[in-house]
Order: sequence, then structure tokens, then C-alpha cells
Amino acid sequence: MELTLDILSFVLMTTGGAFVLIGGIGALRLPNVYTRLHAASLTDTMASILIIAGIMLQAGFSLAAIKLLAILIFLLLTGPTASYAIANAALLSGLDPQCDGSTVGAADGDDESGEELRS
Amino acid sequence: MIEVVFGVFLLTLLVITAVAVVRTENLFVAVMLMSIFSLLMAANFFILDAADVALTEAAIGAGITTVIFLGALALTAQREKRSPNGRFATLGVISVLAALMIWATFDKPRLGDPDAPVHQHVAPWYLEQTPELMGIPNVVTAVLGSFRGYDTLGEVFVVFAACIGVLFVLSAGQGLDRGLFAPDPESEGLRHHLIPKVVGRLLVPFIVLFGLYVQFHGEYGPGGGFQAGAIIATGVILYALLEGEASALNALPRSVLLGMVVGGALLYTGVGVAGMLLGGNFLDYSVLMSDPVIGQQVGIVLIEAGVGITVCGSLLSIFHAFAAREAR
Amino acid sequence: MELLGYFNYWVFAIVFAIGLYAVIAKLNLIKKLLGLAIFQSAVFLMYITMDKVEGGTAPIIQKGIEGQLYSNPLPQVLILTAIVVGVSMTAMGLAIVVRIKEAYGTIEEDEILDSDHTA
Amino acid sequence: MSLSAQLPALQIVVPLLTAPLVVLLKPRGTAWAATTAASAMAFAIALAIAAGVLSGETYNYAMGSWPAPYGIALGIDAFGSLILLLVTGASTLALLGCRRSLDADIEQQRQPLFYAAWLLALAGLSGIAASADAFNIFVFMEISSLAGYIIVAGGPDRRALPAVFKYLIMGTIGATFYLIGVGLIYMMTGTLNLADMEARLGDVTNLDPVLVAAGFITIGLALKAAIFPLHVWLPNAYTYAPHAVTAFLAACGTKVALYVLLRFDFFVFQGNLAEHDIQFSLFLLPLALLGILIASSVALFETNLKRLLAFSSVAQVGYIMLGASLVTVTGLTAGILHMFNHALAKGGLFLAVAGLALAARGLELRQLGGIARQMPWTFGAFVIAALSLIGIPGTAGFVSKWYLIQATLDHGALGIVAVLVIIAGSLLAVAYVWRIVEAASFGEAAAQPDTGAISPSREAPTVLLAITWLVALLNVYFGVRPEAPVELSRMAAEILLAHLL
Repeated sequence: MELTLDILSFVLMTTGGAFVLIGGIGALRLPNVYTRLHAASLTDTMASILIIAGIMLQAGFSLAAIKLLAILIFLLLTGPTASYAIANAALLSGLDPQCDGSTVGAADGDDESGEELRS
Repeated sequence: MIEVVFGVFLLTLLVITAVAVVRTENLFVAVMLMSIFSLLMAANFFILDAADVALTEAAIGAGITTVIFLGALALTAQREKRSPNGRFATLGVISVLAALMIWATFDKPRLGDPDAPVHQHVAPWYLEQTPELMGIPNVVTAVLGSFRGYDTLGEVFVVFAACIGVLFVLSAGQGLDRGLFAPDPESEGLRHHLIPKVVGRLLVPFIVLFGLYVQFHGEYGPGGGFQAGAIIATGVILYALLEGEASALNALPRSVLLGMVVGGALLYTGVGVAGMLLGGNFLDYSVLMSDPVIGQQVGIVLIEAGVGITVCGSLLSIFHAFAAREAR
Repeated sequence: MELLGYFNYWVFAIVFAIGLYAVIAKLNLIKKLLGLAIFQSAVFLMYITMDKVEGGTAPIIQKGIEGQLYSNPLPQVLILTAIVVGVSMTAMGLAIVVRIKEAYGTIEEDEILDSDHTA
Repeated sequence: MSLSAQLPALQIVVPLLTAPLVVLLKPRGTAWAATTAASAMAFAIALAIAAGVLSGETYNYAMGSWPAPYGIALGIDAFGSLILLLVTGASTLALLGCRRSLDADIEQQRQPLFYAAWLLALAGLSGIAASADAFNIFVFMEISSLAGYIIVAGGPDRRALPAVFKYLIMGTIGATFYLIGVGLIYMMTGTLNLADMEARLGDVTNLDPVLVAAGFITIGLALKAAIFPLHVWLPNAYTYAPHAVTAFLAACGTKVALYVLLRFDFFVFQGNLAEHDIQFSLFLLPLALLGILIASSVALFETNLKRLLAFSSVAQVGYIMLGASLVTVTGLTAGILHMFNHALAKGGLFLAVAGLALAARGLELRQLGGIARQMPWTFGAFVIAALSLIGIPGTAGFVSKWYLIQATLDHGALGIVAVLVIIAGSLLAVAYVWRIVEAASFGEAAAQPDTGAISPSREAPTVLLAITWLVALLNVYFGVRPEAPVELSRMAAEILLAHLL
């Protein structure tokens, strides 16, 4: 039982770590603010869920686990809000969400969200 | 071992961030990097077993300082003009200074050395005597509130001075009642943005609640007046950002804030004077109650409240002084 | 390993030097204040480094645990004070910078000096 | 606890407790009245302490009743009580005299904030003088500097702002250097109490960090004390501050930093670092001599009255350091006595300047033409204080310079050079004072067509005039009967040197 929990928690934390890494690479490599934000918000959500879940398994049923849960809820609330605020600020300061053709996929997704924000 | 490696990693990041703050010409970026710098510093403090300091640095260094810097940036300039090159003389002198300091480190006690002089004298006494004399677990709070309460009193007055200083300097030429004191009624904050509004409204009460927890749990865990004051101030600042300056000032008018600053400082000094009147020395809490241990606890709770009130009031007054001023 | 025990002090010296350089060499007043904040933070690091004891924990005394080592509370108290002093100085400095901007229209030191000399 | 045992704490608590209350006093004049009352009370306490010290008492006080190395101790000896007298006296006289002048400089609504800051500066400076704890000195240094920035920023000229900014940057660097030095010593000894530090430093084997600490503390405090060449913040800060603030800070601001420097050095380092006295002299003596010569020469060519006097202050700090760097009883006595006498002279001069400024168009020397004829009484007091600054026999300035020359003559060839520098400095002082007198008495009765009708006599307000004359006459009084300050200075010097054995 101990062992299974340990393995499970390590798997969760490692995957979470991988998401942080991917998010970091994305934030460095993607072409503009909106796409980078998209990558960075990955760390806010997926990574933090996985890592905190992993630590909660380590903590077991204790006060620490409840505190971790509170932290997780807090992060899940604030992270996306912060991303929204940054994207909105970028839009207001006149950064065009349109991209040139070389990065079609990322640009398309962001274009839509940009339209939503405007309306 | 793993702690040391992690520490080295964080410290290296710290140096890189510091260099980036100095090198970037965009002041906005520099301020945000400074916030990251403070956060890294707080993480370092935590690794070094200084939970109270880490909490303070995160709340004040990374939080409030950044807000004040941003408030000032909005009134001044976003970019730095290119500094002239050829500052090699300065660089040289400072490098020599740094080398000298690194040289001096080799005779210092190593990190974590239990035989270091700092762990032999004074500090063990605090650790031994605090449970007996005060009956509270957090030794940092005991030292802060009672053993070195006079320093903390001084610190409260530093914050007080900063508050009246900012109000004094920024009220020049405008008069206290006009200009500085009248926020732009048009400023509506983020009221029309649904997501921040909903999330923010949800969070503000919890932030204030957490601040109160930190305030009153300071005897048992990390925390105390400074941290609590800063956290509650952040909550109110968030409210001001969401609902606009005007409604934040309606909720907590400037006169109330000034009253908090004055009242907290007076409460602290008053507790000290009470000790004097009851036959002890200044800031001697043992005489406040018949049982000296209870007296110490009451004294610490009171002065921590004074600290929290003053810090919260000062930081908010400073924030409003910057935020309500119009760029000219 | 022995040398890594001094790493914190080296970082202190380096960050200290970086901050001091910014204060002296930069002409922008806000940059000077940022340098000052870095410079002060370096000192905090030095003090907190002192308080660490190997195998110790934060100085919050847990009942019933004998022989627990605690880190030194005194430097922590001093630095709590110093952090608040730091933010007070920063706030005061920024207030003056705002007024300088209003009076001179610039926050670059050389331009301020020029405008006083020509006036 | 008797009242007299509580005096050291009351010295600081009275202004500290009044400061928040003053913020709330909106009606016209009440803030000033409360501030003056608190300041006068502090002065009375300082007088009581000085009287006690002269009769052989020393004041020790344990904050919170915690014993010394664990809690914070206050300790006031002869040196401390002299500084307390200077601080509280300067503050009280400047407040009493300069109400009109301050009303002219600072708008009514901002006055409560200004006076609260003034009280904090007073409390901070007294707190430094009374404290016996290295870190506590830092905290109160920050209170006094922060409050100092505020009151200097009250100056009406826009050039006050860059001056304050520079003052803030330099002051913070100085304080942080001091903090680093204290940290290094704490690291090697584990204590913050000055006396305890001294005792425990003797057991420290690796002295390199202590050496670095000595360097940092000396440089940091030298910045605060405006020792040449670290004085660059001082001239502009003094020039553009409100006149009352200049009178207050010029009389005691830098002296307090000097006091900490001397105390730290003699209490903590001199007895424990081999040959520290020689290094101390080697480092400070040339700077002191250069400071006297260069700052006086700059003053000679300065055209703004307040700037001129500010540079003269830098030179006077040189005299004080010269006395201290000799590391003898007579030298230190002379240095400490000069702190007191210079405070009297400079305080008097700046009070007179405050009076002159109410009538003159500006403080450039050419704008002062004929002012001596318009305000003969104010200018008379100015001249007496200036004579004391130069060191004319019969004034206080002469006494300390006489002691200084005696002390330097004990040092052979080097002493001759130092005496020559002192004489040269005094001659330069004669020259720059003469420039002021010349401009004021014989200068073109500055044509003032813009103001039109000028009454032939426009003296400063009576209260200010009375205070200025009081200080001017004190200069004469302590020149003729210097026993009390000399005695205090000698006691202070002996206390400092007792740690050398």
C-alpha cells in the first residue's frame, strides 16, 4: 500500500514536472504574447494540479493535505484569472493577436479568443 | 544535501534576476523582475529556516513594493534613457569591493555550522527562556514583541514616518483636500471585466480572513503584525483595482486610514507607557497582569495588533497617495 | 562541499555589488531605487544565512520533541525590521521621484542637473 | 521606579508619543505649539540628565526590564548627554524662533505632517544618542533619516527635491553599510550589545571579518556624518531645506553620526584590533586635513549664503575628526568640545539666516546687498556667531580651536603641519565670513524696484531675533566660561579612551 501510493505520487509529480518544462519551453519558443501565455498557463493549471495531488498523496489524511487542497483551489482560481488579465492588458495596449502565416495553428486559436475578448 | 543543491540553484537564479533588473531598459519589466527577485529571496529564506521572514518578504517585498513601484511608474516614465557607457571605473571599484567581501568570507563560519558564535550566545537563551517566560511557541514573535520590542516600536515609527512622508511630499502644491484626496470618479477599475470581477470578489474576503489568521496566529506559527498588515492591505488594494479607487476610498476613507496609522502607533507606545505607569520599565509587559507570563502574552497580542493596524493603514495610505494622483 | 557552505556569502557579495553598481552608475532615478532595493536585499540574505543550523527547523518550539535543533531567531527578527525599513525608504524615494518628474519633466539625473544649470 | 530612573526612556518616548498626536492637530498653530512643547520637555529631560552626569551618575536603562545582552539597553554617559543636549536644544530653539519662517515655507494643511516628521527626527536622533545596542542604533538612525528627508523636502524651491533624493540614496547606502558591519560583528560574536561586543571580540581568533566590519561601519557612518570626501549630499540638502530645518540639522544632524562612529570605534574596535588606533589615524587624519582645506576653499568661492555655510560645516566636521584622529585625551576633548561649539555657532548663523531670508529677496550674496543696514540687529547676531565660527578669542569657537592646537602640538612634526592647516582653515573662514559681511554692509543696497517701498528697518520677528541673540550670546558666554562643556567633553574623552587599555 505504501509503495503503491509512493509510486502513484511520484508519477503524478513527474508528469506535473514535465508540464512545467513544456510550459517553459513554450513560453520561450512561441512567437507572440498570446501564444506564450497559452503555454505558460499550462503550468498554472495542469502542472499545479498534478504536483499538488502528488504531494497530497505523500501527506496522507492530515491537516497538511487540507492546506494543500486550499492552495490548489486558490491557484486554480487565480491562475486563469491572471492569464485573462494579462491577455486583456496586451490587447488593450494594442498588440495584434494576428500572426503571420508561419505559426498558423497557435495563431488561429488565439485569434478566436481575441475576438471573444473584444465583444 | 538536496537542500544545499536547491539553495544553490535558487541563489544562482537570484543573481541572474538581479543582473536582468539592472540591465533592462524597460522600467516596467525591471519592476516585475524585481518582484520575482523578492519571491526568489523569500524562497531562499524559507530554505534557510526563516519562515517568518519569508512570509514578510513575500508579502511586502514581492507584493506591496511592486504595487508602489507600479504606481510611481504610471506617474513618471516607462522607459529608461540609455545610460552613457564608460562606467568602467565604477564597475572596477565595485568588483574590488565584492572581491574583498568574498575574501572575508573564508574566515566566517560555514553555512549551518552549529558551532558558529551566533548559535552560542544570546540565541540559546531566547530558545530556552521563551517557553518559560512567555509560554508561546514562536520564538521569533517573542523576541520581536518583547525581548527586542523597542526595536519593533522603532520600526512601527519608521512605517509611520514613511506614511506621513509620502503624504507630505505628494500633497505639495495640491493641498491635502484637493488633488491628492480626490480620486478620479471615472476610474472604474476592472468592473466591466467579468472574470476578474467574479474571482476577485470571491477572493477579497478570504485574503482578509487569511490576514487576520496570520495576525492572531503569530504566537503559534509564522506570522504577526507586519505580515498581517501587509496581507490585509493587499486584499484592499485588490478591491481597489477591481472596483476603482473611489469605491475603495468609500469603504475605507483616507481619514480612517490615517486614524489607523496614528492609532496603531499610539496603541504600541501606550502599552509601553502602561508598563511604566504600573511600576515596570518602558515596554515591560510583565506588570500588566498579576501573572507575568499572562502579562507578556497580553502585551504581545496588543503590540502585534498595534503593528498590524499601523502597517495596514500606512501601506494603504501610500498606495492611495500614488494611485489617486494624476499624471502631469 | 566545504566550499558550498560559503556559497550564500558569495551570492551576498555579488548581489550587493550589482545593486550598488545600479545605484551609482544608473542615471534613471527609479533604476537607482531598484538598485537600492537589491542592495538591501543582499544584506537580508547575509543575516538570514547566519541563522541556519544544520538539521534545524524554524524556531517555533514544538512541545514533546526533545533535542530538536532550532535556527537562530535573532537575525530573523532583525531582518523583519530591516525589510519594513526597506519598503519605507522605497516608498519615500518614489514619492520624491514623482514630484521630481512633475517639477522637471524628467527622471534622468543628468537632465535634471542640466535644467537647473540653464535655469 | 523613580522618575529619575525613567529619564532615559522618557527622553525618547515624549517626542515619539507626541508625533502621532500632532498629525491630528488641524487648527492653525496647534501642531507647532504641541511640537514645541514636546521638544522643550525633551530639552528639560536632557538638562536633567546632563546635570546628573556632571554629578557623576551614569544612566542605564533596560527596555522591557530584560537584562542587557538579551534585551535592548539604553546607556547615557557624558558623551551621550552632551549630544542629547545639542539635539534637543537645537530643535527647541529652532522651533521657537522659526514659526513665522516655517509658516512662510509650508502650507497650513501640510503643517501637521511636517511637525510630526520633525518630532520623529528629534526622537530618532535622541534615540541614537541614548542607545547602547548596535542594531537599535540602526533602527533609530532610519527613523531620524526618514524624518530628516521629509523635513528637508519641505523646502519651497524645486531644487530641494533632487537634493533630498541624493540625501536619501547616500543616507540609505550609509545605513546599509553600517548594517553590514554590524552583521559581520554579530556573526563573529553573537551579540548586539556594544559592551558585550567589546568583551566577546577579545575571544575571536579570525579577525578578518571584523576588519571588514570596521571598514564598512566607518565608511557607512562617515557617509552619514558627511566626512570629506563623502559629503556630497550635504551642501544641497542644507541649502534648499526650510531655514528652520537647516538650523536644526546643521546643529546636530551630522554630529550624531560622528558620535556613533566614535563610540563604535573606541568601544568595540580600538581595544580589540591590533594597531587599530594607527590605522584609524592614518585613514582619518589626512581626510580631516584635506576636508578643512578644500571645503573652506570651496566656501570661499560660493555665492549662495546657505551653501557657503554648508561647506563651512563640512570643514568643521574636519576639525572634529582631526581632534578624534589624534587618539589622545586632549585631542578627543577638543573634538567633542568642537561638536558643541560648532553647533552653537552654526545654529546661531542659520537662525540669523532664517531672519535675513524673511526680508531679503534671495540668499545669493549679491541679493543681500545692504541687508546689514536694513536689519542691523539680526546681522549683528550673525556676525557674533560668525566670529565664533572663525574662532576669535572670547567666543566659544576659540576655546575648542585652542584645545585642538594644544592637542596637535603634542605630535611633533605632524602636529606642526596640522596646526598650520588649522590656522589656514581659520584664515579661510575669516575670508569667507568677510565676503558675507562685505556684501551685506557695503554692497549696493540691492536695487529692489520690484518690491517698491522698503522700510529702512525691517528686522526679523521679535521672537526669532531674541532666540538668535540668545544663541549668539551663548557663543560668547561659553567662550568666556567654558567650564561645563569642557568638563563634559573631558569626561566623554576619558570614557572613550578607557576602552583602549
